[in-house]
Amino acid sequence: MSTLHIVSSSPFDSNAFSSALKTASQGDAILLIENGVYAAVDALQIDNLMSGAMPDVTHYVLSEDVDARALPRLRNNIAKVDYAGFVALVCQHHNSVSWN
Amino acid sequence: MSTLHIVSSSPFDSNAFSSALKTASQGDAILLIENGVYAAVDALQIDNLMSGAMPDVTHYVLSEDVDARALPRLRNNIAKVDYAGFVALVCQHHNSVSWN
Amino acid sequence: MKTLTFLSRQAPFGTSNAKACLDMVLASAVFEQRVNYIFMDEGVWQLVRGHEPAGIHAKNTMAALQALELYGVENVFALEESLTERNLSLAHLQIPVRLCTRAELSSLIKTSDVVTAL
Amino acid sequence: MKTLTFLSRQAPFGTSNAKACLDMVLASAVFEQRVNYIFMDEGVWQLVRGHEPAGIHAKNTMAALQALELYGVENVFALEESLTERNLSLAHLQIPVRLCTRAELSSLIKTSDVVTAL
Amino acid sequence: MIISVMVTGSPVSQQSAQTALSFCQAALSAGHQIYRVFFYEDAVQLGSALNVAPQDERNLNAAWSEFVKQYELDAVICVASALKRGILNDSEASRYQKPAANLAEGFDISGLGQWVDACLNSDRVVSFGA
Amino acid sequence: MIISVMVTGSPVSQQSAQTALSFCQAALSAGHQIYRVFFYEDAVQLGSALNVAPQDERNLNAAWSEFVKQYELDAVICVASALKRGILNDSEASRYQKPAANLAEGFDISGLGQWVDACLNSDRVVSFGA
Repeated sequence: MSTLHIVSSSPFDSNAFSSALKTASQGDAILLIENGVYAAVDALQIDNLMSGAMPDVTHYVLSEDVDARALPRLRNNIAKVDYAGFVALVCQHHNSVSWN
Repeated sequence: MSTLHIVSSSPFDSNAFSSALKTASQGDAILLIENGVYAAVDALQIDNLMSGAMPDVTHYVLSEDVDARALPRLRNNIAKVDYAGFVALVCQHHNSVSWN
Repeated sequence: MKTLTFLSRQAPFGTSNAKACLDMVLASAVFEQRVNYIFMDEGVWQLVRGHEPAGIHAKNTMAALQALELYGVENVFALEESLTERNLSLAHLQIPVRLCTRAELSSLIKTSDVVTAL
Repeated sequence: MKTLTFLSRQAPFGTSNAKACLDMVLASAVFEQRVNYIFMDEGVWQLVRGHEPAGIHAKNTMAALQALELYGVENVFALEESLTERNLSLAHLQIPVRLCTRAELSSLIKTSDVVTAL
Repeated sequence: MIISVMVTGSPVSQQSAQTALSFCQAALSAGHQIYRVFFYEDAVQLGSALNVAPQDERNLNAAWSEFVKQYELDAVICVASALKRGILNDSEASRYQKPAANLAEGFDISGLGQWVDACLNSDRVVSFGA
Repeated sequence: MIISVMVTGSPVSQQSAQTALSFCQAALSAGHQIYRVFFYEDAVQLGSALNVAPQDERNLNAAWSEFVKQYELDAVICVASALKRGILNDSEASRYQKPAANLAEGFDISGLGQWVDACLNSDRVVSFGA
């Protein structure tokens, strides 16, 4: 029993990522899409949010949204998936929460 | 020459208030409307934002929006205005910025 | 019977999300499903006692929230952390809710079939 | 001639604000007004080099940004503080902009007739 | 003073179009003149004549339409925003061979230049936004 | 698997309706079944047949309409959200004495119960939101 947390708003202008991060528990995954992909950048503000994160939560980012925005540098330990991977993640977890 | 900064998003879920606060300069005013009125509550997170604020900036809050939301307790030094007061503030300042 | 969980994360009046979430909760109750209705983040402002939205021409949804139990929606929670951050306590709230911790929230989500955040 | 200042505060693609702001800037330039175009907060992401939005079926507006000077929009700024917060520097940006401090932003606003934030 | 107003938020899912209406009413009450109201982005939906409000809720489209007719205000809907969102007057509907028009009474459809013109001819400009 | 999708964001001013379409296409490509797509809140504007996209931009309404027709998907527009936003089929238009209907082909207008039903009959439900 695990949950896929889908985050679609930027952590620089919304509490969606922060709230997802605090709610995700062991075995869950977080997928960053749309403006949510800005939570994948390597920046101090994101580090600060990440410091309170659960360890056993895997982070993914939607590659189409990363490419669109040409993110300069992703933080470590974040996996890229395409839409097919997005569908696979939805199927691998028994439910999902969309944090907008 | 002074500016009216109109903030309509909650400081708990948007950088609008924080950005307005950092941008407002001496003689400017900040008016909180819609969900922006949550920046008028007496809470630690708002105190932290306010600590970096310019001194000579007056803060107002739209009373219709405060009443709608029944804000429990407003922080000090914030004046209530109604829509007529909103119009007066627009006229008293030579321009306005809407932070959404 | 399935467990449908709703996370109401937005403040009332400024946007229509709060009302949209309430309508979904009521629709789910009509289908006699197990419903969890959780107020968190900005959503906890919906619970504050004394809304008077006539001046902004909005509808007061407090009566509907108070009638949740009549509709069979008994599991109504507020995330304690969200209340604390906003300097709110149970005494400020108009409807009876159970406080939940972040860990309890995670567990409510885990044991749900469908989770909708609005 | 009036001074019209635009604060572009939102990221590209996720919402239409960035494009809506650009369209207003171009319309103002057609009227031969003095225009300030300031990228700040999430808006600085619009300037990052190498957007490839085909995969999300969005339009690349970089060509329009690069043509600003041809339209007579010469005062294009990025708020330095917003770049720094996002770990961005001038080297990441595709179009030439002047960096401005918060105090310079305040002063640009003060000396404008109309300010539009989108 | 001469005031112009821009509205950008969705009239159904955001509060801004109601706030803008209350502001305009207060401005007229205080003796000011409204040069133009410009509806941009999602706010163009205010111009739909097809909307039906629930009986116990405010019909903001109707309230705006009545307000601009009563005071004979210049209420302009941005054509680019309107076309994308399916808000059409008769001439746009026929130009794009659409089966119907849906623009409410009191509103005109025109370009962004109308907003720039409002900026040039007003003492104050206020945006109510998304 | 049997998947249902809810879309709540405005198709013009937010990315979510495009993300949802790409997700649904990928789900079908992977051999999954889509039980229902439910359009709620601002997403009901996807059902407008009157929208006109700029020539150099994607017409997302048309893309969704073609997609649901091609795969004969059950695409439901929430009636309460639609009425408020002026999206009407013929029967709603005549019931509320409106001069025109504007619902695009491929979409049905129905109640929130259709979404609850989708939750009960799907293995997975994903929301694409405002």
